[in-house]
Amino acid sequence: MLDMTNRPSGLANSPATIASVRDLTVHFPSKRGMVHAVDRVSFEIRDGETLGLVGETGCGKSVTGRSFLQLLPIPPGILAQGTVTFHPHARCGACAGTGCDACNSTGRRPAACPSCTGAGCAQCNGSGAETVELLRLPEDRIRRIRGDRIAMIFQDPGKALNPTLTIGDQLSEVFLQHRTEELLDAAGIGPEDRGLAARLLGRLASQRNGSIDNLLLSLPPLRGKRNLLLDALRNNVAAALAETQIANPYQIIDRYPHELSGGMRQRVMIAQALACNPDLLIADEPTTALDVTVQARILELIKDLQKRRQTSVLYISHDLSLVRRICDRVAVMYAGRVVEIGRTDRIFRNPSHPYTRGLLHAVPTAATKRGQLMAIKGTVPELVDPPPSCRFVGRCPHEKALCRSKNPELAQISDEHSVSCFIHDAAGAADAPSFDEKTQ
Amino acid sequence: MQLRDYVIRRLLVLPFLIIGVSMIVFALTRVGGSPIGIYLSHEMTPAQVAEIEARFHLDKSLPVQYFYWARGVLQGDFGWSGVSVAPVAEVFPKKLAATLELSVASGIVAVVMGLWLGTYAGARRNRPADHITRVVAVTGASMPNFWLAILLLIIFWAQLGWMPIGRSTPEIIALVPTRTGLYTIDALLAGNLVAFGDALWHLILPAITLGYGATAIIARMMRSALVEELQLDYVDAARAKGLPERLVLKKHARRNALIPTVTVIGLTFGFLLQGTVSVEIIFRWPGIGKWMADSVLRGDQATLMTYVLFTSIVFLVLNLIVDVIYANLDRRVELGK
Amino acid sequence: MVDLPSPSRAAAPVVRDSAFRVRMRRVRDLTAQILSNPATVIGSVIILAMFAMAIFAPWLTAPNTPDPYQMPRDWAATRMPPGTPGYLLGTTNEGGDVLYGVIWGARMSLQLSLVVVGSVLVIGCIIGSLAGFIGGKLDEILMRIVDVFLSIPELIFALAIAAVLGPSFGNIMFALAMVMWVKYARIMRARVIQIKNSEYIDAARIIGDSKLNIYLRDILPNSFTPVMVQATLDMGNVVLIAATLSFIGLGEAGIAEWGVLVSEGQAGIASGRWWASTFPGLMIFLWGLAFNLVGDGLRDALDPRTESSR
Amino acid sequence: MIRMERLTPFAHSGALASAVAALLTLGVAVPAFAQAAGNPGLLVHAADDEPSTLDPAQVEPGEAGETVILQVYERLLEFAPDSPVLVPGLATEVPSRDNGLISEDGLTYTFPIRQGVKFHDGTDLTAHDVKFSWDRVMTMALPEGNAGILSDMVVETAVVDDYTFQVTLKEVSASFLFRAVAAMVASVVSQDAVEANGGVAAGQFSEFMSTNMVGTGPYRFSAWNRGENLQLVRSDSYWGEPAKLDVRIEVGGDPDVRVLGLRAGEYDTIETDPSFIADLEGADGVTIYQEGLLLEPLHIGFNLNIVEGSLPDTDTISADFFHDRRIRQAFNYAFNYDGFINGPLSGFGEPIPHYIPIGIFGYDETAPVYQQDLAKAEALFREAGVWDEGFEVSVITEAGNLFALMSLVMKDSLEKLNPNFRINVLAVAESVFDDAHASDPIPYAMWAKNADPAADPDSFMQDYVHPDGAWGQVHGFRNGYENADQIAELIDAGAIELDIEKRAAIYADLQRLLYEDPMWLIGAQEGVTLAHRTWVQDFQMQPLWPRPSLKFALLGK
Repeated sequence: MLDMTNRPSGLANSPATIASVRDLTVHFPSKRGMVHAVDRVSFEIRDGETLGLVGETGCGKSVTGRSFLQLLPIPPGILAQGTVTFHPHARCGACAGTGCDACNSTGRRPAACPSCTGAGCAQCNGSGAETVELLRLPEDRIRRIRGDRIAMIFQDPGKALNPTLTIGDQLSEVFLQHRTEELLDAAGIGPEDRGLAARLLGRLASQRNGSIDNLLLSLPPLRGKRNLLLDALRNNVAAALAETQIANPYQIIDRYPHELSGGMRQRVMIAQALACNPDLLIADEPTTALDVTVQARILELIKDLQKRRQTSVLYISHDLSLVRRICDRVAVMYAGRVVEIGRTDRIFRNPSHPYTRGLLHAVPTAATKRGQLMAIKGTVPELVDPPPSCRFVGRCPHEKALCRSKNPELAQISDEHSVSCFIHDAAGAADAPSFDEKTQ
Repeated sequence: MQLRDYVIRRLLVLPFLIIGVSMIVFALTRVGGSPIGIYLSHEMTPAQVAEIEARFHLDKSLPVQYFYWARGVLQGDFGWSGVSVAPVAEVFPKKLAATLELSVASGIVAVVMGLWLGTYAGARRNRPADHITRVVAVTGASMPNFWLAILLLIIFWAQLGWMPIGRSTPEIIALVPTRTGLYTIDALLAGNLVAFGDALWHLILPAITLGYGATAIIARMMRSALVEELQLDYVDAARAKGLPERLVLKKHARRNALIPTVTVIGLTFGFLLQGTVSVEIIFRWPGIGKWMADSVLRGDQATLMTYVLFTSIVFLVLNLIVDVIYANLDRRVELGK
Repeated sequence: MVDLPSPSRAAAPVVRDSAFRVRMRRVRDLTAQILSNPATVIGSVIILAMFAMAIFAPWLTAPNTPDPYQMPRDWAATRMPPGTPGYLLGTTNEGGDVLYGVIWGARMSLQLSLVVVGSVLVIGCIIGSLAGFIGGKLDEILMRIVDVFLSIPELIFALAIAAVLGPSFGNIMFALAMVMWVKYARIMRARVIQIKNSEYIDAARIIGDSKLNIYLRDILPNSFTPVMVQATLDMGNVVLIAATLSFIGLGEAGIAEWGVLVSEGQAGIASGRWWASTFPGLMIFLWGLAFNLVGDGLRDALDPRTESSR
Repeated sequence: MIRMERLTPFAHSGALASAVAALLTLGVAVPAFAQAAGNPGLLVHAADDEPSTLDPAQVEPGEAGETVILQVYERLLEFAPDSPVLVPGLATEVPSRDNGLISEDGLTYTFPIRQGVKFHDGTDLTAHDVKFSWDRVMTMALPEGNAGILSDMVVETAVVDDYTFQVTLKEVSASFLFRAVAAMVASVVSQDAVEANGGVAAGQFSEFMSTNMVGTGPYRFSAWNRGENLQLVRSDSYWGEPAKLDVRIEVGGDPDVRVLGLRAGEYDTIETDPSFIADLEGADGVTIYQEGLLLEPLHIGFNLNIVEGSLPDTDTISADFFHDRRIRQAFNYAFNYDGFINGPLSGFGEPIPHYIPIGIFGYDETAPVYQQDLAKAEALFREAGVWDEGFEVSVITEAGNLFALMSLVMKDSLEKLNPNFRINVLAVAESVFDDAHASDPIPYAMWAKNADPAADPDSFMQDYVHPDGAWGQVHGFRNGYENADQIAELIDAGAIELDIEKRAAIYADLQRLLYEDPMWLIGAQEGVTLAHRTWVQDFQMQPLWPRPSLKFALLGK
């Protein structure tokens, strides 16, 4: 059910979803055949929520996450079908970005559809909000969304930061790509200026500067303005770092990644991701590579920033307990498919897919007695040209012949809770599996 | 370890390595017999032979001979070149300038072409451009350079008559005063564009021949380094920031792929120096490579020793420079490990 | 990074008993991977053809008497062009049958590369692995020697040695071996140190294996990968370097060796007698190319960082 | 003319090259280049070797320095352009008994010196310079030089007056004028120049003279870029017919590069082996000069003076192997002369008798010459008792030249004859060969090289045949000659016999004796061959002049 309370006025039918994935299917060719890495995955991310995407290594959750930024490895991968739509936000018209009730104090609200200016038309499915098809967006347009409207935090900050550039260099790039006009403004160059200085500084402020530009800009007449621009850039970077509670951000700016601790690096990544105040943040296992104590702090930070900015988050993780702590809703993926999706409390209270159940039993809690930790038997199936069947076949303790011959669809079993399993959706079949009945 | 300490430590070891090299080479050349042959003619009497032997201290024991040689070297006396009939120290700088000009020119060819090819192929992995580049690279590594030199010579000199051989047209270069010994530079310094064009024209074929193998090595390294870098997370992270592909490649991946490639480039200069031997022979380039080959064939040990010593020092210093540059480029490197 | 499903990750843990099986499977996988790369296949085919030519040389052409490694010279049929009856690829300046040189040259090159690479492999591996495994003073001394050797450019060093010893095929082999062992010692040492510090060696040590046992059973068998790649590349390189030495004039007169034939035949190219050095030159090129292709393929297959087969 | 347009590609290299070049030279150099093309006054000669010295006192016979010395310095007598006949040089007359310039006892030679001859530094030539030059060589007595040829014969040199020079000999010599006076070592140098630049010291070479030249010849020495070229310019003060072309001698190229260069028109004349000459036949604009024979027989020496255990390990022969005349004869019968001459020599060569080359006084065309006769060779080897068991012997030679090929021909000849015979050809570096060749006794059983050229039979006889001569001693000829004394006596008689017919008869006898008792295997007498651009005019060659056997001053273009 869509939550309509935050519906911004002025738009005919503002969606409560910021992005939705429909039938996303990604294949990888291998020597033995086509690997169905992501298989008709569908879900949506609601405005302002944190959606957890959980599953074990190789279940396709990272590929799914990357599809939002067109970072799928294509080639060799093949995008077989599916769409990822996104509703970008723009500065709130009512308060000019300072934050008001209309925009829930975030200063931003869904951008109006360019073809109907918010009235609702075929283009925007009548929602009146700008709708972008991310997977098929041309390079120059996806580029403007990346890092600005949708940002990503990577699993290992040690690998995701370029080892040979300083923190400042790397963070600056976000501003240079997306905040060129503001930087030029700080240097006293208006959008109408066309002089040599404006051109040179314009190139500098958008990373199109060459060595001759640099030389000219280092000479006296242009130097002052250049320094103004660089100062503004530096301040922006420091401010972004400060947001993540890094002490002494101005010192960190000149450091190299390897000089920082893992936690600090991830803070830098987060600062980089949130620098442009994105509408959607893809966090791909952001704490996996960190120490446990650091993990908790980073998690708190993400949670906190998300609360403050009302950013929507897709939180990808294999760690159920983490997901439980941070997410509003959870989608469980198994072998390239979403097998269960729903509100966090429901899923954890009432796991309805045998796989989710297995996972939850595999998580030790304080109540787990020694020797009672359960492992799911068997191994993840090979996804090479799989037959139409439930993917959990072979590991499922409740499987029936039906499970091996037909593909269960995701179906709602209760409010805010959908599962793809014949236990809940036997469609009248005679040999429907049941939790009460163990096959082996 | 601090960069400076590391460099100092390496510099301190350097002389010992050089001494080691000189001893090995000295012992080696003498194992093959006395260097006296070069000074002899067929009609000499034993007394005359003995006289020559004494003149060059060849009648002493091996360590004593080494001592004489080493003392001479320290005083700037590298012995008498039988091939050039002049003191080695006198001929060497001139020959070196010729070789330097050639190897630097081919080095430039190799670095520019190698980096470009490697980047081009690495960024288009497994596409036709990549395959072609790999073919170029692997043929470059397997092509004997004397063979390539002969083929180019036949086509462009003997058949088409487009390219000259030698180092310059004597009548033209004679008008240029010698400052650096590098004809192209000297010609430019003298403002003589005709001489510059002439020197450059002579340089092209040998530089290409010599540079081809090195291009292959650099392109191969650059390609694989770039392919490796492009698979790393930070590249996707850069894309996720919204950087255009051009900048992802230029500012991130290529920059980092250059780090291992720089190592190879440094060592490639040594490779070029070796390659000069056959290329200089064929293109009649009066450098130390050809000199060395002549010396080897005629048993001119003083020249041989000087050459090996020199190239070894160049190798050692290049290695040091490469390590330092590497450390400077890649902040993660811990020196001394 | 793509989270591809990989069933092998969940494979049964490697235990000692199945080491052989694991290794066999690794060899099988490797072979499959190598054969999936067309460049490597081409290289392998060339190598096989060369080896076949080398091995069956006496049946392909009647061996020269008394010394089959000498070119058979017909002084009355010098400089015959290719296609002359009896001389399919023409004859040299000395009336030597170029075809004979091409075929027996393969035999000589095989001999050259096997002897040189084989001996440097043995010497380099022994010295390098001992230095790496024992460490301490021995390592220090050996590595200083290696440093000195490595500071002399390879070709120049070989040239100097061969020149001092005089022009002969044996001397070229000796010179090459003298120069090349250090490379292997260094690679092997680095690898052994890397393995020595790995966890499973620690495990073996904790179990209480003897040093010798650890060296022979755990370290040595696992250290060969990098040297084998180098050896494959060097199988081609030695022929190239030897040819360069021959070209410069250190080859043995009159023998059926490609480098010598190119060197002797290059003089005729200018006069239109391209065949005497073109064919042997082509063989050198192909030989080097083949081993480079296979060596590259092998390196790519063995080095998990450059999975170029994908 | 020098083909500048070849060196500078703009004239006829096609649009592509021009375009590239224009880019490279920023478009400025092109017109200048086009103007610079063409240099008709220059002869470019591509030489085999670079001189090691330019000093007549230091130069080794046959060494590349002689090429330059021949052009820049002059001697009292010179050889005629195309035959071994002596003509006046700095002396105005060739001394003879008839003109009274040789004394009755045959010991004193008087040379009237040409007047009005100037050295290139402007000073006048006098008899003092001549005496100084001769004395200088004998004082320095450099082992690498050829001083012995003067000091062995000359007792005294004297200046009679400013323009008369006199020499007194130790003993009568029939070959003094040929062997000594016309030799490069007897070139006349400027006394002033030498004394101003370090003077003369016994046993010490002159740094100045080894790299500088102040002579009287048609060419002035101009520049020497080591490893690249030597440059000679025409002397404007030359007393005789002035040279027509300046000369640049290109050094250091490989033989094939020289051949290519000649074909391309970059070189006017090149030094090559006969084997390359064949390749040039029919080439456009190239003329091959092929007349006469070099006076340097190609030979393989038999060592009769082997020290036990000194031979290479592979050799199985006994120390007295070559003492057996039959074995030496058998080698001579076994050798494939036709193969050698038609193969490596491309037909430019002749088999010759032992040991007087064609074109030298005393050569007897009726004298017996060895032909390949495998039956005789086999019979002789059987007689000597080495046929069944066979033997293995090494022959040492310089790598990469005719001598190595000659050795290979011998190897093939003997190994084809009997597979139990093994000949190992040790083709070694020049210095290694020289080292071995200069040792006494020589640690090899056989070696291959050529003889030093000479204009008089006595030179050959003394050096290569006489049992007590240079090689006679080193090789132990007395261990092998059936009748060593007879041969020695004949040679000694020939050396001082001034009656031409009697002298000829002596040498005719010797050639027959030596056929029966050969100390060498003479592969062939190599033909004189040289390739030049057809545009080189007045081409003449002299079999005696040191290579390249060219007097550049005679050539036009």
